[in-house]
Amino acid sequence: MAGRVAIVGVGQTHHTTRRNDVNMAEMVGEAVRAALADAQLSIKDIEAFIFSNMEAFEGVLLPDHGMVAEVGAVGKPGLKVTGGGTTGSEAVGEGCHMISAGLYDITMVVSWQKHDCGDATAGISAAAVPTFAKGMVTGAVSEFAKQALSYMKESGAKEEHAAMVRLKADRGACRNPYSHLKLGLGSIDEVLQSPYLVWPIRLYDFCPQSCGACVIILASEKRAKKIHKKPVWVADFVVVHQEPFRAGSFGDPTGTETYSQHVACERLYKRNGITNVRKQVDLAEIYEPSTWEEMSLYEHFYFCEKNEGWKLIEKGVTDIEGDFPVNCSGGVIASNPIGATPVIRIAEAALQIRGDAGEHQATRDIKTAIATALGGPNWTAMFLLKRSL
Amino acid sequence: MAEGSPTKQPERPEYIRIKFDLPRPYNWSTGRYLGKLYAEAKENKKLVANRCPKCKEIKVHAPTPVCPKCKVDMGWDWVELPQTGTVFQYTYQVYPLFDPHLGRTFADPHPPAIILLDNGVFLRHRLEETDTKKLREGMRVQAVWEEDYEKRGQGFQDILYFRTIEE
Amino acid sequence: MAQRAGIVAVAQTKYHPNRADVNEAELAYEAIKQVLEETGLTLSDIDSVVTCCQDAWDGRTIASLNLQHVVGAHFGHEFTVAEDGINAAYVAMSQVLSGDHETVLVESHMKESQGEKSLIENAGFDAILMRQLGLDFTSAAALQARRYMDKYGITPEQCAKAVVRNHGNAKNNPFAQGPMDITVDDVLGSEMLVSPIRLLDAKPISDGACVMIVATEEKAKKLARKPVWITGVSNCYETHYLGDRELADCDALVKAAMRAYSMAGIKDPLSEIDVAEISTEYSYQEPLWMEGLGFCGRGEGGKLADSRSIEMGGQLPVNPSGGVLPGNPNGVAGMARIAEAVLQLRGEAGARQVKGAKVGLAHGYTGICGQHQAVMILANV
Amino acid sequence: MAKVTEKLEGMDVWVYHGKIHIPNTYSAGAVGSRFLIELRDNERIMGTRCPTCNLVYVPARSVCRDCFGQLSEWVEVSQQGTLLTYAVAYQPNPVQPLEVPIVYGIVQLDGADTGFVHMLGEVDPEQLKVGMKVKAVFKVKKERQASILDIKYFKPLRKVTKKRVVVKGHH
Repeated sequence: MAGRVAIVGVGQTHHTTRRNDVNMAEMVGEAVRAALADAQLSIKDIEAFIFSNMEAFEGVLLPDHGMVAEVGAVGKPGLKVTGGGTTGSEAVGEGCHMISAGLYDITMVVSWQKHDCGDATAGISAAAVPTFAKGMVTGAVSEFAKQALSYMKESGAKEEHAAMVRLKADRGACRNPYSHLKLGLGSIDEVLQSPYLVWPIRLYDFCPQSCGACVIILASEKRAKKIHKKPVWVADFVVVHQEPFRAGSFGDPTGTETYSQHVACERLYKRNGITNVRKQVDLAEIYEPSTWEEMSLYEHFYFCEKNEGWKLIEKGVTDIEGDFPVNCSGGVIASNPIGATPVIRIAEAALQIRGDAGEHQATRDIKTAIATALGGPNWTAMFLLKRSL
Repeated sequence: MAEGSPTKQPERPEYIRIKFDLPRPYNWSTGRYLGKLYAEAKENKKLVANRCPKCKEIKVHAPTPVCPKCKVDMGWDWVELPQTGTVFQYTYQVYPLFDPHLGRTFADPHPPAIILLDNGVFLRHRLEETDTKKLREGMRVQAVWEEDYEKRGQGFQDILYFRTIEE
Repeated sequence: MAQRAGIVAVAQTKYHPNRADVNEAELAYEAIKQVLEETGLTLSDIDSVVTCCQDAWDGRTIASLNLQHVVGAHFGHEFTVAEDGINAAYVAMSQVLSGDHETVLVESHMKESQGEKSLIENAGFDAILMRQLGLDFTSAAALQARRYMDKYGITPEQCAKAVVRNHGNAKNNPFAQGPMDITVDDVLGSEMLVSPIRLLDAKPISDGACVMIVATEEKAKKLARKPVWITGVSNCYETHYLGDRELADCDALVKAAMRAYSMAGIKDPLSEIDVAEISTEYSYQEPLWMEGLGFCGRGEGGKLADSRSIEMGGQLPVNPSGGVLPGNPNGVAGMARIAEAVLQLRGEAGARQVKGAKVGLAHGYTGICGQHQAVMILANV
Repeated sequence: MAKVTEKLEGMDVWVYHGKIHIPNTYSAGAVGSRFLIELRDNERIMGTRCPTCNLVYVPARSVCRDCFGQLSEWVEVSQQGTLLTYAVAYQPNPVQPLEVPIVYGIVQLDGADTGFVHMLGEVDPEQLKVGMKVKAVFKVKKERQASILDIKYFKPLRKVTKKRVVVKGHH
């Protein structure tokens, strides 16, 4: 990246099932004010706004236009990006590009989703155009059910391992004031009680629909050091789209096709001299819509060998206390305001690097982190964040 | 979706919510490529797809002007697909979902499945068999067409479902 | 800016009231093929794609799924801007200048014919305070037109003249949708949609796509017959609730224009700009946007619309292409303005060419009464 | 039932007549709810005032457009005001099924610094003029549901048409 860019402020709302006490604009305004407080900046310092949200879920046209006053963007430049689950990553990417292109010194990424405005499953099903996909897509759940089936068959993972992923997420979520689902689960059996949505995906295996917002303030190198004593540098990022697998949506059961995750890792790791991600990166916040997906993503991002994702879970390697903590925040299966979810991953990774994650701060020291996102038919976004460049 | 634990709220002020419930009509066009699949299905009860001149891969969902993987123009090279295959993977809905294209909750009794056609092409469709106990991967199936010419003209939906066949 | 971003190639489909013969991918591909043929590039040479479409207009969640294959997004980088097409070009420029990408394909498409325009637009109004009233872009524009025309004495005749001039220019534009032989009286006699906006005061339903390739300065010099440089660009939001805005003014456009002019080093737009393509979906917007762009003083847009200086051969020809009024889809309109300005600056505008044009302006807006404005300055030297 | 798909003349292309129908419900939030409830229960039009910019926003808003300050000072404003602009729609409207012509207007109520976007009624479109005085007409109580439509429309104030006759000693 030409000019170097740092995260100097992050703000989130308390993600939850329903927010009747605020309209959509006011909810987003909460995260804006939280980020400004974190960066000790005033709204006047923000030069441009990048909005991220999947407007189909709320059924609103140009939703950024409706919140300009509540976000403080009146009379200011900006624009909105949209897309699949990786929309938030694109917004942070564009926020960085506007700075490294020399257009602005301080940009604000405003991301949100207010799922209580509509039915999220219906919103996802509307991605299948009836001219050729009528009756094919039955919501994200069944797509991830197929992925779980393949992973179970290939890797030998058991439903108990999926339950362990939820227990790990719940431990993080209960120590993260902003997370949505704080279930306080005690045992694997408790998780195995939850009913199947689409076999083998249980209710507790899957992400919720959350109302929430997340805001990140980005600054040029020149301004970053003056604004925050602990800027977190956006060392690099990559976004990779992908044609749907021939026989799956979020996994290739034929085992013959390349995953966008592999392509993203190859580009990002190679450009930044990462030969062993477990040694050269300290922590990851990954975008896992289901417990099963977290285990297979460990393998796709080369955190471990193929078919051994579930072993990392079993051994607690990726716990908050582990030597490669993943999703200390509770992750996506604990909170999922989909337009903001990729930005939350980046914000949480930045808090870990700054050591400001409070109760869910990883035990070991975090100098380098990866934040990812997943969207569309298995698209991938990956951000590499560092304490110092 | 998992609901958060309901915390007991103090006497809450009344919050107003405004509802909008109007359907948005759309006239989606199939375009020429998917239109060719529609024509063959309607006229000849055949399922066709186009093939990339470079990688020779058949693009059934849906036929397109450009091969997504080779990023080259597909030209106009059509292949008829076999009507029999094996169930590669199936799933079933445990609870009904709100269908945005119908505007109401709907659970398709016919299990959605990925069918490996005999020429190696993976087709996403539905199975006739609704008793999940009788479903297993690898079983042989065959396309069942809508016989009424007037009712055909909906592309993939001209095949009602795939019926289990004993071989 | 040390380095400059160049526009290497542009292409437009012929705008049309109902392209039911193609789906979104085929519509966009018509234009994409042209820019690939012109530059000799293939989709594999593109290293980033910025599309511009909206879920509500395409009737599909993640609307860009419709065209992943025709923009060559497989294992590539693509994302979607949900504003007017001019902003997608602005994003492409930032990608190029950041050093992350060298050759960016920028696409925008919209098939207004496939949806119910008024119902989709109504979803853009504040759900608690405005949406239930049943407002859409035309009725909101009528509120702005009345306020502006009443405050500054802009006459319906002056607005009608803008329609006649645009349709006249459009006759020389092979991409134009439906230029008509019309007079001011035809416009003033046409059916009243929402007073004071009559049928011919408003653009018709339109389908179309516009595509361009933006590249680094070095790459642009290699790829383009005559690269056109983006020398200034900015955009700006105004507040949303119509009652909070002085509708007779367009603050967002004033601010966006000032920032773009300062980037491009322009002090007096009327004399330093050789050709301007501005987005007007309703006739009153031509005088109003010209005031916002600083082509004249506040309230003098009507006089300028009357004068010869913005006609072909005048001091600053406005909309030699005929602009949006003869028919442009609202998400594509701003990018089509860039495409037309680029053709002017490359001397390839045929019968609508403004002789010796060196500096061009393209303008696009999004939303209710132009709540989001964007201005781009282009130069061929 | 109309055919779902329809073939175009002379080409192998079909058009699918479909729809997207997802009901949506939007929360008005604390400030919005209080404003709408005041309409429903008390026929009062409330605004919020920004002490820094000395601006009264009507309808009540939670954030000031100019200084980004959060507004907490509630103000009741008059039900009468000045017409800033108007528009007369001659097309029927799917969202709000009133008879055409539907007259829209923006009214600056006395005591407010911003315009109130609504509809006008009991008015001949020809007589509309920017600057004329109008006042709110509420629906009857049982028809009101805490919605912006609890105000039926704004109607012109009847000016005294005859010259006022002043009788000595009376005004």
